[in-house]
Amino acid sequence: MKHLLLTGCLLLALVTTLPAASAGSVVSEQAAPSATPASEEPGGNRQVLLARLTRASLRESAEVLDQLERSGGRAMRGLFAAMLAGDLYYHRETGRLMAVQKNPAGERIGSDIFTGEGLGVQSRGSIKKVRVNNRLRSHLRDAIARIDLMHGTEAQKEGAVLAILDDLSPQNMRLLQVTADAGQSDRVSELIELARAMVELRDSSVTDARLSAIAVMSGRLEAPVRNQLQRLLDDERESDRKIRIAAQQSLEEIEGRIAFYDFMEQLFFGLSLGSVLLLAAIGLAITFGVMGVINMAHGEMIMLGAYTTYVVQQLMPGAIEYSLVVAVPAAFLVSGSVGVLIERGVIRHLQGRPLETLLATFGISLILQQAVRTIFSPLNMPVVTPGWMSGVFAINPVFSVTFNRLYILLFALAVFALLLVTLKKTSLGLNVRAVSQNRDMAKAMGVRTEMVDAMTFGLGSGIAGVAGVALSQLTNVGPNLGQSYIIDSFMVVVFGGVGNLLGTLVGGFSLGVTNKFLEPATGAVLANIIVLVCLILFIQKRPKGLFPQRGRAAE
Amino acid sequence: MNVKKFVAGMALAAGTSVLSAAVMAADTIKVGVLHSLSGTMAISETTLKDTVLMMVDEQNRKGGLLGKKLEAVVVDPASDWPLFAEKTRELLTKEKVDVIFGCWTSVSRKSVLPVIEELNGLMFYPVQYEGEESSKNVFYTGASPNQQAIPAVDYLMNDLEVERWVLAGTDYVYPRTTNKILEAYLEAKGVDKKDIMVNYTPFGHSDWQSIVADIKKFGGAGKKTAVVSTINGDANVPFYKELANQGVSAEDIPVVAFSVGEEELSGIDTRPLVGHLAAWNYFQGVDSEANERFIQEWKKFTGDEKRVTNDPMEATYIGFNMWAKAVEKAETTDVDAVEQAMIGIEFPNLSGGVAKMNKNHHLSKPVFIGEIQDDGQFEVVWETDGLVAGDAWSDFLPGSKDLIADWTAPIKCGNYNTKAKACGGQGQ
Amino acid sequence: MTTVEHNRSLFGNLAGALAQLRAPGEGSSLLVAILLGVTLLMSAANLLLPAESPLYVSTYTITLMGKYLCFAMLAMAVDIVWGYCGILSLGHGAFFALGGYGMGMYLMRQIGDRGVYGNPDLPDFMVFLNWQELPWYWQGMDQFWFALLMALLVPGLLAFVFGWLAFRSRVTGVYLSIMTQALTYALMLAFFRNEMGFGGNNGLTDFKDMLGFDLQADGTRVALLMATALLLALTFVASRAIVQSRLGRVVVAIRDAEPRARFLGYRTEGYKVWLFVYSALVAAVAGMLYVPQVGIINPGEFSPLNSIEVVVWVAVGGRGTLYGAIVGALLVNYAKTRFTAVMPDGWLFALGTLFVVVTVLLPKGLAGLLQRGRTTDAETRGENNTGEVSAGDAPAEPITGEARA
Amino acid sequence: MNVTAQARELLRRDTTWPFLVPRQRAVDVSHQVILYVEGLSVSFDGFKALNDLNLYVNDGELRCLIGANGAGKTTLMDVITGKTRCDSGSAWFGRNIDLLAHDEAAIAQLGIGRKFQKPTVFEAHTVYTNLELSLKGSKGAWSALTAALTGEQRDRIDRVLETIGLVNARYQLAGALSHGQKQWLEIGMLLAAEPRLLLIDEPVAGMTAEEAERTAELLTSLAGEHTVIVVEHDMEFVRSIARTVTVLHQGAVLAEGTMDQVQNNPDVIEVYLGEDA
Repeated sequence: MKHLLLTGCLLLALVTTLPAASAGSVVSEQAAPSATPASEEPGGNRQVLLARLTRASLRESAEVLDQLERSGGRAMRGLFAAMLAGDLYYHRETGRLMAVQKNPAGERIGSDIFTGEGLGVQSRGSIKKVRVNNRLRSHLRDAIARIDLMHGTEAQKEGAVLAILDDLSPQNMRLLQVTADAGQSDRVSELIELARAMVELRDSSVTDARLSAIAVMSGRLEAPVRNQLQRLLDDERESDRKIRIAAQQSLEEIEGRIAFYDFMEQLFFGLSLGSVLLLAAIGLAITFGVMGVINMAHGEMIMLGAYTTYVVQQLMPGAIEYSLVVAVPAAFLVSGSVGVLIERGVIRHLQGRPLETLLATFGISLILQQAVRTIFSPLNMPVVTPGWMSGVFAINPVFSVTFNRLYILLFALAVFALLLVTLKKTSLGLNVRAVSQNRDMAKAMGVRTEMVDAMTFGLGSGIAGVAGVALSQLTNVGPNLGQSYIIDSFMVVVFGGVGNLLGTLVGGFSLGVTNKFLEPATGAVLANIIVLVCLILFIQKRPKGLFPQRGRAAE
Repeated sequence: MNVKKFVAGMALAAGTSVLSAAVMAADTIKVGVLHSLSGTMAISETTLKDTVLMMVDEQNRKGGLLGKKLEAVVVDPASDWPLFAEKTRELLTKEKVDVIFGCWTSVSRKSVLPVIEELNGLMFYPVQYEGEESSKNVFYTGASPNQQAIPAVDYLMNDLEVERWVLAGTDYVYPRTTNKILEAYLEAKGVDKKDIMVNYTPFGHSDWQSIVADIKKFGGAGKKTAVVSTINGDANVPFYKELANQGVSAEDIPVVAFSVGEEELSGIDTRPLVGHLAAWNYFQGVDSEANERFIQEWKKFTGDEKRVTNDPMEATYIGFNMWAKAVEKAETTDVDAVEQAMIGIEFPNLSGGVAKMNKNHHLSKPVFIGEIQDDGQFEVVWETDGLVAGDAWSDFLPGSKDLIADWTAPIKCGNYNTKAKACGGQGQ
Repeated sequence: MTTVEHNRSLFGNLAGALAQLRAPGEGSSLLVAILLGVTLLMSAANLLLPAESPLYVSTYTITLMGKYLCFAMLAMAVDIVWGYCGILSLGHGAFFALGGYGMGMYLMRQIGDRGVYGNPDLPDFMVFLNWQELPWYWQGMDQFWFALLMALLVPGLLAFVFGWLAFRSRVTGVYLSIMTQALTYALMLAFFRNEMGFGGNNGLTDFKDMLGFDLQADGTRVALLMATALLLALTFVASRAIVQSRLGRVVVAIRDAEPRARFLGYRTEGYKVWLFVYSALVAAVAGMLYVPQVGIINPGEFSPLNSIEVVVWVAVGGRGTLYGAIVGALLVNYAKTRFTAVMPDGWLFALGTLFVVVTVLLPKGLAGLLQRGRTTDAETRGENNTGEVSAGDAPAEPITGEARA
Repeated sequence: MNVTAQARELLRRDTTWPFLVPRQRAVDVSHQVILYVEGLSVSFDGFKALNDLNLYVNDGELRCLIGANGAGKTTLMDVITGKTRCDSGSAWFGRNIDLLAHDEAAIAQLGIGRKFQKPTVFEAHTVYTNLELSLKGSKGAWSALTAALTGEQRDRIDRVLETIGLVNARYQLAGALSHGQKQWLEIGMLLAAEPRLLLIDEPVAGMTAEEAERTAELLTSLAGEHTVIVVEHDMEFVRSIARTVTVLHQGAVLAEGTMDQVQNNPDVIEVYLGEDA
């Protein structure tokens, strides 16, 4: 502790005396030997600081970074960015800092942080990572924001100003002033104007000025705006009634808008949950809905799809971005062929005894689970989310849509559409429908019913596998994956009406949306229970689900 | 098929399998392993089974104990809680094991407890848990809340200046108790009730959209916010994935978890999670010679270069070695003798320092806070100055603040009331 | 060693006896006799013989046997509705667990101030969650008769309401099965909630005594086993009486041709509801006996997978025959116990394969095997196969229409 | 009506509460008509299965219903037996019983028996048990639990067995019977229930000529004591038993009269041009 304090004092001295040369010599006593000649040059301090960075404790680093920012400014962005990303290493012997990234072959490729010049492959033992923690990361982020404010792209500038809204210190305001003076786009200027208004409201004592500041802030969705208004209203010392009323109105308007976006958000969450349910259920809608097999191994088909994704990613580590594109057909094939095997091996022998298929497929699901445990270990497997699927699409500060959910929603709809087309337009689909409606007649017409059965089951299983690919992006890839979806899947299919694909679609989405709209009021568990109870009651009303199979010969 | 033959065949098959299990040399010391190898908990517990097997191997290479070889008896309670009780009874009465290493979930421990007390067995429980328990027949080598939760909150409060708290957990006893303790602790530290958000989710919860959005909103109120997560195993992966997707970074809202270790991380792509925290008594990343050796041995034992180690493994390791030491000290495997010999036994931690078994059957261990790295490991960013002694009874719960556990004479009691000076609770 | 011989003799006897079944009446009495006899012998061997004796039966075996018999009763309950009435319930675990919770609450209250916190009124889990007073639904559960009543009333009522709703609206086949599954799933989620006041995930455990008898004493365990055997025998006889009465025949008629029965003037939903309630009560009794013997009840018992497993026991034993359900439950559970000990890493393979093989090769389960044996015997002896035949021979599959629709 | 008025209504001393009034079971046929069907309409998804149909059947009559597929024969039976709800119209059993207010089981207990198109018997039961379950009497679950056959009931079953010619098969499982035997068993089950009105859907489908002849005899012998309505495609069979024939077309009555009258009816000829006639 004492030691730390001492270092702290030294650093303080360092900061105050900068750029006095004497400080450099203080440092250089403990710094790397390579720093000696450099200390004479203008950039000498920087070299010293960089060298210090490699040895500093996490606490010291922050100070060093501040000095680096002051000394280097824009030039330091690369360094900071590399450090923020955790890519900053230094050579154990030379002490040279470099950004290190792995190439697809797994080799560590170094590059100079300032020039970007390639430094070749680095062996694992020769380089060491520059330590970084949360505190430093937020420090770095702020520093980068400050640099970006001056020199960044439009989006970076916007982000930087937004970050500053949280911390309207005089120093930051001066920075904003400089930025504004340099002339900015409308959006950035608007944000800077907002920041000024917030400061005005906070610091000014002139009622009119403050009122017009509130007018500027009105309707803004940025969290700091809302927080400031809320704080103002909570503050007992704020006695100006006009201000209070204006702030109150402004806050109400903001909250009104937020309520709308909250609703949109919940709707999206519901649709997204619905798409997951749809994906999970859609394969079952074939195996169970069309073929009448109570397929308890359906969940395991999903699981196989997810594991296929994992294997595909292991096989193509250099092309994670494309792995999902490969995984979708691969999962379809893997799960589909396992499905065909199950149909040929077991279900075929249970023709016309659907309840018994429940028991046999239950056994199969146990076997598949244990097989996966034996082959892959019982642990969850890491499946990487490709870059294009991560991140959010921010519509405004309170409403954003995550890309992976969005893609999965679209994917679910696409799979559904494709399946519908397959069943309606292809000869396989025709055969499937023929067999499911009247097996004997179809047989008499020359349809190879056995073949069709195997293909149908394979199709349903394959689609379950495809669902597994999508689910691997959201949840555990482990032996229990299937079990967590099997019950929901059955609920969706039964709710929609067995044998009706459209019912599955509507069922999945309505269950998802209901669940998500209940959740804020009741909590996740109770929402789930309520949905189940409603489902039970619904089936009393419509014993054949949402879209029952019609016809005179219903008995 | 001839029915009689078939049934007789079944009976015979069943009989022989029992025989083969029973025909075993009596001159071994039997070590029962009671970890789920199937069902929902297999994901965590299988590792511990392997750890015990590795320890047994190692001990046998060293010549066993008291001149006898150790023999592991592995059963699968299949994540089925009543089955835990049944298997315990089987281990103790049929297999006559001398010690059991087992359980993970609280409910499995609670299920086993009456049986192990009735039959006077000995069990080592290696997982962090909610506390509020001390049995004569159980040694708790995992962390109790004061060895994990409270230091973690201290760290967030002092080092990260967190002012607003989200206590998110799976709805079961461990999170409930831990959060109760934390709430009391935070309130004692002057945190406003408004600044604490408590949220419970069901087991295996997979749709975290709304909750993560709520956390974001809660964290957008202008004060530094952190999430204290007692979310259980399986639900963590979708939780972290959702955090990453909604762009909640560790710099904005750090999440500190008590149930997420290296093993759980091995199932997640950790790059978007860098900087989130976990509190444990051990991290694989801790630099020490003993740890390095242990990791190498583990990789060799499992034949998997990528296998990771974690805190419950260390707890198993310490427990096993302490037991071995105690057996040698007592020169018998008799439960009562070993139980008494255990108290005060010391054994070096893998993370440096020496763990000590206290009178309340809990360990004194160091506490570490680690940050998640992009390679699925943790980087230690904070550690306690010395050892923290595990509390069987929390000081922050009204029902248990007067209770202590002390298994030495003259108290010899797991729930001794210091006010009433009597054994047997009477907490209210 | 001792259990080996014992188990072998037990199953040997059972199997032999079953193989000799000629008419269901005789065979059933035989089953009851064996059941009671074996239990009595085991009990005596446990209590009277010294532990060193080769014939000694360990308390472990006693408890295990008790558990098996509870499962057998549960399986029988499922068989009554499924085998005889074609109602495939994938949620019978719910009634079992509710009965168990009723008993568990009584046992919990019996702990009194012997809990770890020494609180005379509140169970431990309420103390550490800072509950101040006992919730209303825990009142009165310290009285055995009341707890008993509740443990029957609640599942009975639930079955009645559910059955009344479902059967009146003519929910059948797969829809019904999935609804029962939803029912138990919803209950599981509800009981997992700590706010419900049933101990959440940990459930109720650490019981001390029952009616003043120490639950850990050998004598109590033996008594519980005997009570279980007796009640199993009783429910078996009662169920047999029901299925052989005209009511039973109407029920089978409903299973095979419900519209026909309806057009003959039978209000089929009424029959189904009462049968369902009866079956739920049997399941609840099984649950009540199960809890003191295994020492814990928790929401896991509501898990839909558990209920599916029960159906599998029935299928293995042979549905539509009461003894088949009992034998199925005993066999599968015995196999599970053995497999989990002998091959802990691979037992699911064995169990899964068993299910597949039984369903594919033995559609009527083991009982079907026996019947087949019997029929061939009879045919070779040139007898006229016109005797009363058990309901298991029914070829019709009521669900077919719906599922194939 | 407000609450007090309702309460007053409930407490009126000059009336008994509706649920205490004993259900009147006996059908009133004082006008010789046992079945009144008036203005009945049923539609499925826009398809009009019955379209303002009127039908009157006299007590003790043997009536044949003919018509092409989709003419509404089975739907009519469904409505009469309570299986299908109608959109409009009325159906009375005698003068006093509104069939539309009862469900299948109640209608069956009132004395209307129905035989399905496809023979439906309890295949897992013996022929004897099938008949036993069909006997007239209390059909409640509780009484079934303790029910035992009285001597009278045994006699009744024996008589039915003779009538349908299955005396020797009495202990056979119904599932093991031939198709024709199943048809008879089903008719026998109706007889055992002693109904006033029998609705019989295609009784001779799948029967040999000889069997059909015996069936015709059976049905004609039933008329008088029972009222019988037969739906049949087999015109030969209809001719052999029919006294009055009703022709249905597109959910409404096209013609009614004796076989000859109907066959010479220009409407019928137009609709069934070239068919059977």
